[in-house]
Amino acid sequence: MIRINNFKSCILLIAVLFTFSFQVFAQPDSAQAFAQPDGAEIFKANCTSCHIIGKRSIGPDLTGVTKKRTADWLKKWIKSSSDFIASGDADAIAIFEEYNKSVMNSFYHLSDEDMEALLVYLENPPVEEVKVAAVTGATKDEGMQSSTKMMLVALVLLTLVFLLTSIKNSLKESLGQETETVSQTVITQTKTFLANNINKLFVGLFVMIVVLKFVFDTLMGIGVTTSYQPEQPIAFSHKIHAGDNSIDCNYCHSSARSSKTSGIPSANVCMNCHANITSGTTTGTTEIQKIYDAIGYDPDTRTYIEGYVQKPIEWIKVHNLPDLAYFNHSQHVTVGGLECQQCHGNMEEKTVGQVATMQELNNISSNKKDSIEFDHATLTMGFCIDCHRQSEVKMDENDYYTSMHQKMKVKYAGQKITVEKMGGLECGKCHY
Amino acid sequence: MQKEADIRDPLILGNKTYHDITKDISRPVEGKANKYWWILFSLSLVLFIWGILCMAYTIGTGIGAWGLNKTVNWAWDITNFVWWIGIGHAGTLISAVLLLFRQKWRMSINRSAEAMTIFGVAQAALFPLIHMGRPWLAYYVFPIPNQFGSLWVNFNSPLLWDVFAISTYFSVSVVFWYIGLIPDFAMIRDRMSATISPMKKKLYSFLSFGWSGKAKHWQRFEEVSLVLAGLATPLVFSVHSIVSMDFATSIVPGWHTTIFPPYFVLGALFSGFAMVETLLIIMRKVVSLESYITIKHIEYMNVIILLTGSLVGTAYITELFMSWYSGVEFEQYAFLNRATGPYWWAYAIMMTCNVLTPQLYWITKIRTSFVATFILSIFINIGMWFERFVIIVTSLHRDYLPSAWTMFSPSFVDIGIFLGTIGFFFTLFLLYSRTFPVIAQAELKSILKSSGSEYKNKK
Amino acid sequence: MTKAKKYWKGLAELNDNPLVEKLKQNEFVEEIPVDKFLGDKELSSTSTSRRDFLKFLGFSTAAATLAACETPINKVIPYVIKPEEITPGIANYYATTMYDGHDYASVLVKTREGRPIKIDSNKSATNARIQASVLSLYDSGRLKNPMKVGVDTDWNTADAEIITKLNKIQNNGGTIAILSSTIVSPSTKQLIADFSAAYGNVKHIQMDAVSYSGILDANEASFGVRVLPTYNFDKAEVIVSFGADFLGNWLNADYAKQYVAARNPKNGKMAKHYQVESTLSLTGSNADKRIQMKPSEQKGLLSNLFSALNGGTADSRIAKLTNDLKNNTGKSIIVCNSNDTEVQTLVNSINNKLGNYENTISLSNPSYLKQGNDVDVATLIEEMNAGKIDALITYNVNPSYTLQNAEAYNSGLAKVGLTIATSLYNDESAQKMMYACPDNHYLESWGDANPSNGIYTLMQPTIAPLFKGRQFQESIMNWIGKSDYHVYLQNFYTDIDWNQSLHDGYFTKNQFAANVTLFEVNVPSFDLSKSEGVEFEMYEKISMGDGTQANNPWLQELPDPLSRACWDNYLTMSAATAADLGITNENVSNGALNGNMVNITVNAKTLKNVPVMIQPGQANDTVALAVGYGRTAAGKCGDGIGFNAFSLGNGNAKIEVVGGEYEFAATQLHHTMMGREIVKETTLEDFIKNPYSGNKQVTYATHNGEKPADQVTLWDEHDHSTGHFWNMSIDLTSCIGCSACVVSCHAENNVPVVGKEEVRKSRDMHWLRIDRYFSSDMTKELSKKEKTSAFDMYEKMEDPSGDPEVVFQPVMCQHCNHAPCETVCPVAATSHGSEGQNHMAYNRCVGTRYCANNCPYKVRRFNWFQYSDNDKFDFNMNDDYGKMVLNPDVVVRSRGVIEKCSMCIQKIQEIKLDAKNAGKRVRDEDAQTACSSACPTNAIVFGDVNDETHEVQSLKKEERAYTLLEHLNTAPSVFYQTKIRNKA
Amino acid sequence: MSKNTLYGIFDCEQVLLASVKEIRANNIEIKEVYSPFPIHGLDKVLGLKETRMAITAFIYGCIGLSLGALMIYNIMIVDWPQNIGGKPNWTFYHNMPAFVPILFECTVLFAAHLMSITYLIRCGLFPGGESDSPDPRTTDDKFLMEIVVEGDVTAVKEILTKTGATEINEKDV
Repeated sequence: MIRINNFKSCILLIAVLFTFSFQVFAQPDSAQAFAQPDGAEIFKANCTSCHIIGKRSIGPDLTGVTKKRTADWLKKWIKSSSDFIASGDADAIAIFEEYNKSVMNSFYHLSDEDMEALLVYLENPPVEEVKVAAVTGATKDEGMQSSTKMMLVALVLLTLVFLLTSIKNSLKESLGQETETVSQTVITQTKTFLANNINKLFVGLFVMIVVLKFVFDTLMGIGVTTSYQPEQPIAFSHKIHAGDNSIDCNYCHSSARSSKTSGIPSANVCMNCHANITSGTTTGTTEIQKIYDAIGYDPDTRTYIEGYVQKPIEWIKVHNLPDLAYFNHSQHVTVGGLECQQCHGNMEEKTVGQVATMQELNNISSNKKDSIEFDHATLTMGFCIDCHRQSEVKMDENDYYTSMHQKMKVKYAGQKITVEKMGGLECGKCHY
Repeated sequence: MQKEADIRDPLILGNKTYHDITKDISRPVEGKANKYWWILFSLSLVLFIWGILCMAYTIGTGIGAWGLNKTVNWAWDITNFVWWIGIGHAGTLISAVLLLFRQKWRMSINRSAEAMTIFGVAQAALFPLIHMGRPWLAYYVFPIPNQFGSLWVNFNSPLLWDVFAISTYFSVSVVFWYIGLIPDFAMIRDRMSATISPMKKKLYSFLSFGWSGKAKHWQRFEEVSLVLAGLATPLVFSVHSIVSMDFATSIVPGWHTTIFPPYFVLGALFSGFAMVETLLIIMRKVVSLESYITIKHIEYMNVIILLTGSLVGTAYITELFMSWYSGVEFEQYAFLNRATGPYWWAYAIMMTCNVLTPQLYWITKIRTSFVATFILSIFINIGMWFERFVIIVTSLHRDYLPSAWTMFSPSFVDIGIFLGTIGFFFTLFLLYSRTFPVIAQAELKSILKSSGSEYKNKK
Repeated sequence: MTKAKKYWKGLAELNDNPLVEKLKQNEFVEEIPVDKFLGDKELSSTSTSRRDFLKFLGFSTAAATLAACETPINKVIPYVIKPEEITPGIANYYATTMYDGHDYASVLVKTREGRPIKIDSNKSATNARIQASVLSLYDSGRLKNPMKVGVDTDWNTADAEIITKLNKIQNNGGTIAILSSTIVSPSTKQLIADFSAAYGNVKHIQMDAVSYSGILDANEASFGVRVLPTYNFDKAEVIVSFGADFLGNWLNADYAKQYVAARNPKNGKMAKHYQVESTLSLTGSNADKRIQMKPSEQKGLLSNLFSALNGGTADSRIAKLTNDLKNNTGKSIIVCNSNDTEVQTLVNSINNKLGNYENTISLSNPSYLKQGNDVDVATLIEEMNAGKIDALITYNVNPSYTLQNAEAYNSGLAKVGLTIATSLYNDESAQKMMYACPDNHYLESWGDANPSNGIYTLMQPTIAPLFKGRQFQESIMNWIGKSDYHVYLQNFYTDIDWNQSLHDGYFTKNQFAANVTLFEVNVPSFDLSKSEGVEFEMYEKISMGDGTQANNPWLQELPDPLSRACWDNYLTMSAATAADLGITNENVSNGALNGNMVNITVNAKTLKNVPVMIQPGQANDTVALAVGYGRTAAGKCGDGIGFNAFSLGNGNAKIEVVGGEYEFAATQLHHTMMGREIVKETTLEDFIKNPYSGNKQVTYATHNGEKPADQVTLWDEHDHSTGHFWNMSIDLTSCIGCSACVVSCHAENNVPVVGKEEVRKSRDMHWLRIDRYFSSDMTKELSKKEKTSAFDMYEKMEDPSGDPEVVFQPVMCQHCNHAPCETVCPVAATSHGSEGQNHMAYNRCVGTRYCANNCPYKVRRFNWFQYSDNDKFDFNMNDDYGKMVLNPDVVVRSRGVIEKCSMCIQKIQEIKLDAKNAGKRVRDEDAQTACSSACPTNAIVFGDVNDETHEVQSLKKEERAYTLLEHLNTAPSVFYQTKIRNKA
Repeated sequence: MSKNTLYGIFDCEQVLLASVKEIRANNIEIKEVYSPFPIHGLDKVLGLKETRMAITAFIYGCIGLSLGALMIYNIMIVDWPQNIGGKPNWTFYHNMPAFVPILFECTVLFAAHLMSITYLIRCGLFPGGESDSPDPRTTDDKFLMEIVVEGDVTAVKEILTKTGATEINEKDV
């Protein structure tokens, strides 16, 4: 047990002097060809929250919609249904009325190509909705905590001591010598043990090492918030939304693509769906009611309460970025093309928002694909650095890089150009 | 047996026997403190506490509590630091270098000199710590693996060299000191009667590591002392050289000078010996060691002071010459400004105390007088403090761009902290003089027969 | 700007409730309990964590080190309904107009989460005050509520009472007077017309705190139109200014750009600039030749000049000047600061004589920025005292403070039945009036402006009113029973594309312009004489202007470009005069500057214990005092600072030395270059002969021959050839020292204000400072000639000359590629970026200050105390409103760390990211730092030298380019262009 | 057969030295000599082996040097190279001059400390250890010679007295 216990600390201590950072130099995998707008993708990202193909949900069933309406009509509608209705198109108004005046939200950001693709997809939709295969592996509990293990071992040893002494006593009795209690034995034994200086020395050393390791671990533990999952004001389940209903992360965390922050959805975003979905699968109406309380909506009459004093939902922040570090989502999501899972783990399999563990992230397939392996706790600086050291910059897809950094290709010919090589490890890039 | 030229004056007066030595050395430990001791002790304790308050205030509100500004970012803090480090040099020098040179007269002073070293360095080490804007993050200067990826220190920085140099110097000095202390603790242990003072007995037997004075142990003892001396000697030189590099490797005119390392080391010895004298002259009275710390010892030290003092003076002149010879207007102005600028008075004090006063030691009368030596040693200490002040402040306050030129004046906190360290230093030293064998009696006994007055007179 | 930049029109997001509500509820927490430190009190989501002024570096770090284990609870509060156009974390830009009755500019406002945080120029240049005006918006000292005789009331009561009173007055046929600043807004003029239509007997008087009546009246006399001409300095070849500080404050119009355009050495010619003045002004300090005179001599000299131009003999002082003028007819400009109609008439005649009209000076397309009329004001005051005025409504003015005869005005005020002040502050005047109606800051208001003929700019709100304010226009509409100025404004301009114009912030439109010719006026003539004794004149500081923004800490701490002192005004006096009077300035033990005090009496008014600052370049026997100080009701940081020069007025002064020591806070204590090559300088002739003149490269002798400093190095260079390499060029010829960049930097980088006491201890925190050097009478050459010893030489060099040449040099972190500061940091808190910046990681810094010592440019600043949320530093960072101006993308530094110019790395990162998002390369115009974008003369050029197309790349190759202290071979990324004077 | 231990106590190191010579000349094995201070030449006469402390010091020094170099190399060159003031960070060699001071300090640090620790361990000295000196006066002014004699002790006693022991104690084991 001592060995187990010391092993890690020895490694770490020795690391101080011996470490060569063991970087994985995997083959740079071929960057995916620049994708044409994929109808299915767009549909999944934007529509699935209200439309299910083959049956009516919040929005109408879209099977054969392209037959019913002209492409042009549809485009107008998708761009901004409200404007379209305002423009006084009869059909539009009709649908508006039919779905008791719940407005479909506008999709200005969809380019014409996107629309085309989307319509093509709607022309001949897949037979039944395909669920995205959840990324496997990841979150299986890695057995008992080491501490509990140790406790067990200790227990076993104690019982052993007890047994042996009692045996000894019984023997002594049979020999007619005077017996001694367990405690006496233990005391005398330790005394004799410590009588020897060398033993003293080793005990001392051992204690020292244990203390050192403890100190070391605490130091390394500073600011580590792995698997932090506070209780939230609303029992929101990522599993139900992102998982079962496979709503795209960016639908709610909309600014992740454009801004430094991923953004917590405002109540009106929730209402896009929950104007109609008034009761949840697990919690019934209680939790959803909280949204209505915030925004002032009457689920029975399905109307907003006039002059209601709205009060914001006060979520508890899970990913706490210290003030001194600058992180920008769009840099990583849009430019770097990372998937949310690569840093946040498989949220679509979890209910409460939480900080993913290092092991989980290392099992994320796309991390494996990009040959990224973390060896610092999630959301520590080391965690960022690990990735910056390993992940390759996709130079060819972005004219910024091709024009600004073509010289790099020459400079690092044959090597993979990591974020580090572009100065991604410089203090000033994140701290200012 | 060792021989010694008869013309040499005895180093131990008053016909001592081995046993007398034992008695004399252990007297302060066994006996009660006299009133001088109490006066000095309470005085320095008060200073110490005042210093602590000032430090607390600094850490509480910010370095702004000091007189520093955007141009002069170091002043008293680093001045004191270098001053104390300098003082901390004589100790190891005496015990190491003089040991290598087989100077017997070191034996009756090296113990205290080393004590002074250790306490001095302790004071010095305070300043790099508290001069930081965020001392609670001081551990950033050590290469500790961390969750930052790992984030390391900068081995190009002279300040980091300091960190290593000072910690090494401090710890090695402590070891050197302690190795020598073990036999003497043993001596005290063996004199303590377990009945009268059991606690003390326990304490000293703990401290003496169970020393029994076997022949083999003595053999190893001597070898170890010799090797440690061999290691400590270059260490002494390296430490102050490195401290001087804080300045020498910078580009501030007046700092950027290749002469600094030797010049600082000499200065350190200079001030160190002065401080040793100050202390010993007090101590021989306070714990009555007149027959072991004789005027001869003082004279020998004075000679060294005379030497180093003259060398330091030469360094000053060289500096001036080089600045002129360099033809760099910034350098030239820096030194011109030292001598004639707003801080001319500091320069004047430095010159008188460090260059002129030691020259008085050419006169035998002064060289062999306790009173004169005591006064002059104080002068030298002051002078050396001002040397550091001059180097740091007058160089900084007018460097390259006149638009940034300004001046520095200390706040009460600056002064308080300095006094505090003096208090701290003396507190430690006085405690030491009551609880430690203040003279390396084992070594001393080994020379009794060759340099003791009695035996000298016999011949 | 950036792709993220969207100009939003209208108030949509602000009007619709939740934001406004939350603004009120969430942003202004009273006090900050520690457990809330990390509590994000923001309305919008995580984006705001960094911008959150409730948190700062220090605490985060402390939390990390101490708390370690458990994570502090940290709230995220999203909008209930998110406004369409706001994406948390992305800035929106709005074009609007800045006008506060004194300064005017068309500006671009950067807002984050619906909060203005930075002013940039839009088509017209911005000065320091305009840059700082964004902080005045968040001034918690503003008038928050309608007040009746000093007691809070609400709008309904106030309006009701006012209207009834007004009606009563109307029924009794009483007179209503509206006293306002110059009104540049046509629609407002229209409104006032409507108002007078409604209430009959209404007279509207305009006044300017610093009056330009003289010149206006003169133009009326000479041309029949009471307008200001527009000057085209760029067309001039000889510029003669009699005391007019046209680069600083004169007319508050930006002539700097034109001026610099006329003086570009690259064209081989620079307009010769003469300045004839008594007080050293910003303009004077840029002049090629500066002639000192007493104010009383001015008209004499002008008259002499006129006669000389008509064949008379010129006074020796202006002989050369006269010649140049003769040789450049039609290509010169004479301007004068005098407020005396006759003198200005004389100036007109001279300009006319030289044929400058419609060449360099245009009246056919006049400027409307100043319309104040002293005569009207005088009569108003008489009438008030005579009880002829029944109601007085003031707008944008502070007569009780700015009028020389404020007493008369105040006494008159007592005789007026109804007095209403619409004002931003409850200032000296508002306090004396019956109703104080809070006006809206220009960033909260709608409006328009017609600065000069044919040019119109629009004003739009960028944030909902912070307090219960209501803009003046709304108020008077309200009092004539109308409402909604927004609509009124839109209807006022029916013939334009409203949205487009609002988006651009301006539009042009043909306007009737008088086609003027000089009337036959009899040219007044004066004889050359000067009054005996000391003369006093008041002047404007570029920081304080007329004192409207006196409560703005950024401006209070902005050092005066010439005296380099802040938080004060003082009598400037020449060394000689001071010596005569036995007045001294001296540096105390910590270097700080002290000055003696005097009592000064002008026009029978006395100011007691006024400190004297010895100012090189001040004409002998003259003293000057800046206006805008000595406020008594400006707010917590403006009150009781300095003395009110308005109350004195120009004239002969009686000075009585009272001795005593006054403590100045000066950021530069040494005034000469000590013969060092810091600002490299040459004359135009030499430059034309040899472009390298004055820019001799430092070379070192190496074993293979002489080599320039930057090639003598021990190691191979680090490779900066790939990616970006950011550099900055600063042209010392076109830098006029206006300090707009300093304030801009302040705003962009959350630079703390430290207050007078700390500045006095040389602990100012400016990341960017503008060094000012005076020439000295002693030079190395001279001492060689006279064989003076080095001691004497340096001693003499310390004193600036009595008639100095002045140079300005902006110094920020030079971003050395061989940075001395980086090497010495034990914890590697500062290291070098591949893009050439010198990075400073505040959170790694332990504060040994070694870097600051080893920086030859002394640009590193240490946080001696905690400057945010600290009652000892009660400025904007300790104020819940003031904190709203902080830039979310820049950390607020904690105590104990070093900070310095980062080359606006947050801006660079942003434009790079935008380029990446857009998949395009970075565009030149996007690459801007706060200082370069604020510079009115384009002296500061920033960009990527690896980008062949960029201007900065060619500038680096210029013959004039040099790096500061190049002999050190610190290889800075910032380089300067030699200063060139036209000595011909 | 009984074993006796003789303690010959001397007042003067010279006498002791002579006596030691004499006794060893008579092939009597001296178990140990206790003295209050190091006596030069004693180890020779006692025929003690040269101590190897110095050699260990050298080895430790080398270890310190190489560990120091390894640490710096790893930190400055391998793990996280930075452009610090334009100084080279490409190879250890280029940047070496800046590392010399710390390399030196590491050497001394290791040599001094490890050697001292070795010394303590080899001499079995540790905090709170018990002295096994048969007579406390040996740390004061007495020199003690310990001889284990099998059988008859008189002969040995004789020699001791002859060679000037001031006092002889006997203890059987």
